[in-house]
Amino acid sequence: MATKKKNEKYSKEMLLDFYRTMVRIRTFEEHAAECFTKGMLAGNIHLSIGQEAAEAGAFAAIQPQDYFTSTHRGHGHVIARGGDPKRAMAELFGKKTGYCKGKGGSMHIADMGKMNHLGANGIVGAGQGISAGSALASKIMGDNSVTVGCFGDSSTNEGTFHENLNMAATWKLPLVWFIENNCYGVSTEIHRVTNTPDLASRAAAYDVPFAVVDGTDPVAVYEAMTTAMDHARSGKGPYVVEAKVYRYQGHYCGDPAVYRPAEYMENALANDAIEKLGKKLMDMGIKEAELEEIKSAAQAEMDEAVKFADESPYPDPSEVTDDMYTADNERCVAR
Amino acid sequence: MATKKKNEKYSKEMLLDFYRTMVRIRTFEEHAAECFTKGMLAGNIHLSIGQEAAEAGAFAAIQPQDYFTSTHRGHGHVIARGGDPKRAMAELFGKKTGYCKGKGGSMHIADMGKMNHLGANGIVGAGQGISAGSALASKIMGDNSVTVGCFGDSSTNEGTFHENLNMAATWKLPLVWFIENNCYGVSTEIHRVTNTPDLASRAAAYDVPFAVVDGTDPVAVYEAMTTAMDHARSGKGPYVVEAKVYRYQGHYCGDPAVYRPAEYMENALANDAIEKLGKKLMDMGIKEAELEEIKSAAQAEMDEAVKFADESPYPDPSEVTDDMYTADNERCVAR
Amino acid sequence: MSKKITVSKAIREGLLEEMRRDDKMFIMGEDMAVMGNVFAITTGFLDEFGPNRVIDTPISEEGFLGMAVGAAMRGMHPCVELMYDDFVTVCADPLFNQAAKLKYMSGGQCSIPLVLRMPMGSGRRNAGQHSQSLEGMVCHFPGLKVVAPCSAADAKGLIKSALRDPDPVVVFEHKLLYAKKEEIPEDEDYLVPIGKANVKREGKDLTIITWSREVNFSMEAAEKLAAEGIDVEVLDLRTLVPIDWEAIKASIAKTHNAIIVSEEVKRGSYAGEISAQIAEELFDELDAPVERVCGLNIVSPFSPVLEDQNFPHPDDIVKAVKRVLNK
Amino acid sequence: MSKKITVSKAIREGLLEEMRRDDKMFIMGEDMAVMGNVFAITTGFLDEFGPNRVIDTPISEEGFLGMAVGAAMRGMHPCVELMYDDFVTVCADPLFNQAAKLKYMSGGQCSIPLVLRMPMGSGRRNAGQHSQSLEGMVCHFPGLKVVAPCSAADAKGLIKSALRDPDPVVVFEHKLLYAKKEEIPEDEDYLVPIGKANVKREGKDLTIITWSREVNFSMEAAEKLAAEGIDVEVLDLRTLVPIDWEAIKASIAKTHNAIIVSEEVKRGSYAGEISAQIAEELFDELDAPVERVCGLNIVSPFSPVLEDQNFPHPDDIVKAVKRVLNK
Ligand SMILES: Cc1ncc(C[n+]2csc(CCOP(=O)(O)OP(=O)(O)O)c2C)c(N)n1
Ligand SMILES: Cc1ncc(C[n+]2csc(CCOP(=O)(O)OP(=O)(O)O)c2C)c(N)n1
Ligand SMILES: [Mg+2]
Ligand SMILES: [Mg+2]
Repeated sequence: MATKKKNEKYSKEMLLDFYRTMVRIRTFEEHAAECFTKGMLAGNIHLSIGQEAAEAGAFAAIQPQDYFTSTHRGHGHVIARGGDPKRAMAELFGKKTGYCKGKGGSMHIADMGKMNHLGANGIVGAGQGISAGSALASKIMGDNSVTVGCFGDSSTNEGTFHENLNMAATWKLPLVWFIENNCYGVSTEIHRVTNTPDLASRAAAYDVPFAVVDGTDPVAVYEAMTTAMDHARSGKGPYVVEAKVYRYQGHYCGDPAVYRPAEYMENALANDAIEKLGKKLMDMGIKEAELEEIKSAAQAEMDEAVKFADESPYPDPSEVTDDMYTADNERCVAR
Repeated sequence: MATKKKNEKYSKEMLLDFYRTMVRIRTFEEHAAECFTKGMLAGNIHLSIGQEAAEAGAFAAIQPQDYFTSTHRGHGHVIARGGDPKRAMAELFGKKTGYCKGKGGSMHIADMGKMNHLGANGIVGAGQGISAGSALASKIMGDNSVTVGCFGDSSTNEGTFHENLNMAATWKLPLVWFIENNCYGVSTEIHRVTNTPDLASRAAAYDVPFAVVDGTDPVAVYEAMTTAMDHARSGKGPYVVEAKVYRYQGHYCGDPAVYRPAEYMENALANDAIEKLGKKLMDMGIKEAELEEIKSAAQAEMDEAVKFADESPYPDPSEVTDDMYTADNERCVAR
Repeated sequence: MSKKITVSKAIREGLLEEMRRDDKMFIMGEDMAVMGNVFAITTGFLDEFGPNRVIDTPISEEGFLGMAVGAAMRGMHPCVELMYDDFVTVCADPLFNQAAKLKYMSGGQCSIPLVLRMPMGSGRRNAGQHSQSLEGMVCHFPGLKVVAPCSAADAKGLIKSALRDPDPVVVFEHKLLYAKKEEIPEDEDYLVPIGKANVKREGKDLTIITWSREVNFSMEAAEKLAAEGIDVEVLDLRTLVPIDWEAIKASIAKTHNAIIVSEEVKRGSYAGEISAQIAEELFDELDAPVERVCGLNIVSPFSPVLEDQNFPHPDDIVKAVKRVLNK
Repeated sequence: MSKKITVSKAIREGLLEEMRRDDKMFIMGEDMAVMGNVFAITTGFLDEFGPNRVIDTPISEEGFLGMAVGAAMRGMHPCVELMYDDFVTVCADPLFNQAAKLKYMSGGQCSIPLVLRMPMGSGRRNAGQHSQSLEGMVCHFPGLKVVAPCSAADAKGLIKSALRDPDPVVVFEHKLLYAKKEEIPEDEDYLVPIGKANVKREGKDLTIITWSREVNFSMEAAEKLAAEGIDVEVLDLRTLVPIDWEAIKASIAKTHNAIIVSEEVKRGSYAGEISAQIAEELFDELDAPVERVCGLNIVSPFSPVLEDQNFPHPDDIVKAVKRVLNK
């Protein structure tokens, strides 16, 4: 009820934008999963299905000049930031046309030029330092950008959480940390390994403000993130936002997640963000056909991305030693 | 006033014990400093002068079966725990009769047999993991011992603080962390690099109880530590105690500490714990001569320790490869 | 009597048997309890031994490895898993400055009977932060013992020896070996001693010194070479510290030629250490330069076409052998 | 034109000049600002450049080195100090998995122009956790460049080159060199190129390959040997990655004998890497085995009588040279 009223502050267009982003994320992930299952991809992939609303809401609050870091579960961030699904998919395929020329793969998509995307990362917690460092750079240079570090619940147990948030707080860095709490780190339910109901609340230890929001409601996330971004941008220092979300699949694509009680998925499906927002939009007068249209456009877009990735060439084997060093690459790699 | 009343709960004998321990710590340190200045020691030493009351009070609350870890600034803990000043001094001299046969030096005194001293450590924060692990061992074995991790203010900014306290809280380990907050990590005033007035308050992030006490009052520290030890021993999990103390010298012996404002030492001297407790004891009817007697006994004891250390032999050079491995040492060291 | 099981199953058996015989032993790591490990190494352990001895940790590697050191100092026998050896970077201090050093620095007052299992190796398309072979780095820190088995039997036998060893032992397990099914003795007390290499194949022309998955590739190469009349000896080190120098010496005294094969980044590799030792002590035995066949001096790339160039395949080994033998 | 200053002063000058010319550069580490560094490397910097560019950090090495990586990705030029190289264990991830790898893993999208200064070395009676020489470990991670100067001039010239380099450069500074006073060119733009070794002394009988403080010990050894009619060449590598292979080759082609001298733990040392490369490529040039003169395979002991056995002294070098030359 409360939520509904709140949403009336926002235009249909904005909500449709959320919806479109969420559908595009899910569709990208479904395509990636299918390619994985068919053996078209190498390695593992980690899917954002169930976390779309949080990602759509959060990234709507992020300005073009802002920066962000991502994690192993990072496809959704790329889509939400307006990245190119073709190049993202190509990276998953290990193709030369991918964001990282096939050198990084799913866990390492970065786009430092257009998206200000400082990279997904395979090391849990590594983005905490990198995002704080980017914020430090902004502070030193005096630009107007905020850096958003996106990461999962379980990464908050790495020591870097403590070290970097303490520094960011002391130095009042323009930093926002966005925690997508899907309650699991691989198989480990977060409350089995932490002592408090929420994670963002740890920010209080550094006198940093925080918010905990329903990550299946893009508007709630958008509002919290807007507050956080304003706070950080105005020179008041960091802010932590925690969005409670669901991870539909297991940890990686193909993980049966037998470690999870059945209720988890029941709750997840009962709170499916795309369905909920779809209903809301229809309540607001949007035709089902329009929503279907969004879905089929996403299908077509992601079919195209798969086709692009599939048809793209692999890197040439000779490229294997390129890009290690900016200066004197050949000698540094030679011996 | 309040403190005075509180002290009446405690016997003269107990207060005299605090006094004796405090004087012995200071006297040990003064002797060590003199040896250092004379060039009799190798390497650096870090002195506990100004922190004696906190150490005496804390260790009075620790039972014989309990364990502890220490830091680079660890001589005081050894004395407070009832260690042998001779062997401690000999270790500072790099002698074979030292606690570690001269292999560890000032920063690495350990006595796993008698003192249950799991070691001073040269890595800031390392004792946080080791103390938590010892507490885990106690929990698994079901013994009745608590482990006390002693460390300085600035070590609380290492990630291990966060990681280990979170685990200790979740697993309800019999662990007490005792922070001697002398406000400095080398030259860096702690409030320049943290955002909150106290450090123990970070414990709240893990739902761990904590106390902040005047570390120049051994009784206040004793009481807080007794509460903490009882809490931990009864299976309720960890507890953090922060004692505000002064570090009279710079970081290491010989550091002129020019980075510190003059008021720091003025406050320190105005709050000198040995003087304060001495006055209190005299108020309670103890004769000055008795206090002087304690001081001269400590002088004699530490003179003896220096003599012992000085006259002890160095390790034989052939011992250099001993003690690396428990099994197959020779082969493992050979190549 | 023997049976056929996978390498991961063999490791599981080794852990299980030791958990049953040694009540000071406990297991700790990410996803070790409820899930029973991402490679199913500890399924069922939680039920049998309970949450005090099979511990799911938060993602706090420096913290829990530090705790394992503290527990080991108290006489416990922790067996810790790091999900990938690449993550040793987030817990290097408890390993290199604590576990490795505290015995010596305390003048021998304690032992640190800690086992650290680290899945390693490339070939799984896991990219640069999940594909490294970091045994060289670990071997550089005195105080640690290091093993790197290539077979189910060795994996079980070495892990059991590691768990009974009073010193910290790091076990490198190649992820692409886990699913391999192999014969292994039924004997409950089958141990492979730490510090003993294994002549996997006798030969007279050249010695291939290797370990872990590259043993298998070397055996394949040996077959190919045999078909061409080149008879190589394959020496599986199994243990890297302490190294079985007698075995290396004996083999080179026979063959007078050697190559060293590992998946490591070549620069600064343990393969280089072995080569340097051979240069120092067996120079006069050698008919030709000792070559190393290793990874490139790069970050492990994701794309299969690139990654496949970054660790030695049997053909690379064949080529190196021929180069050294001038054939 | 030249002047005589200490090595620490030379490093200070290098940093100062670069801070003045490059406003993207900033300095970060423990006790760098208010105190001006424990070795007085940055006294006065805070006053001149302010707290945005000279940053006192909390004791949070993994955190602030991670931040330096992030800032470098944004085009800043961070110059970070780790108080002792031994502490690389508490910040290994930002160095080895991030700074070293992110350029490659992103397909070359960024440079990481980060300089990490690490005081290193034994001899100061600082015991096992404050005395290591960990250059071998760092050299093993592709993506990093590594320098280890032995003189005031090289220290200044290399640090300036490092600060201008687009790649992450790790600078190993031997703590016992800081107080050495030496001639150094006045020239503001005196640079020593990364990747170029220095023939400190020409000789024809044997090449001593070395770096950092051991260069000085090697020079002393060379004097002693000269008195006995043995004429050694001392090759100061200065840069470890990329290594100046041409210089090594040229020297060994002349002397046909070599030893490698470093303070490292011998097992897994970079000295071993160099020996292995010589074995691979210069085998036919050699008249005798290449020896390494390094530390023992132990933890650095505290007691002076023990510590002095754990790093090479001139006499150890003399002995090794004679052994190799059979004299
Ligand atoms: C330092 C490190 N430790 C462990 C891992 C293995 N690992 C990858 S993702 C993951 C779980 C992360 O959980 P969370 O942060 O909640 O993110 P989610 O997967 O739920 O999105 C683990 C343990 C890793 N990649 N890096
Ligand atoms: C990991 C690590 N970082 C830095 C140092 C260098 N260091 C030694 S003691 C110290 C200051 C510690 O301050 P605090 O914890 O407050 O203890 P105090 O010296 O005040 O007793 C520093 C920076 C170290 N030994 N280990
Ligand atoms: Mg999660
Ligand atoms: Mg302090």
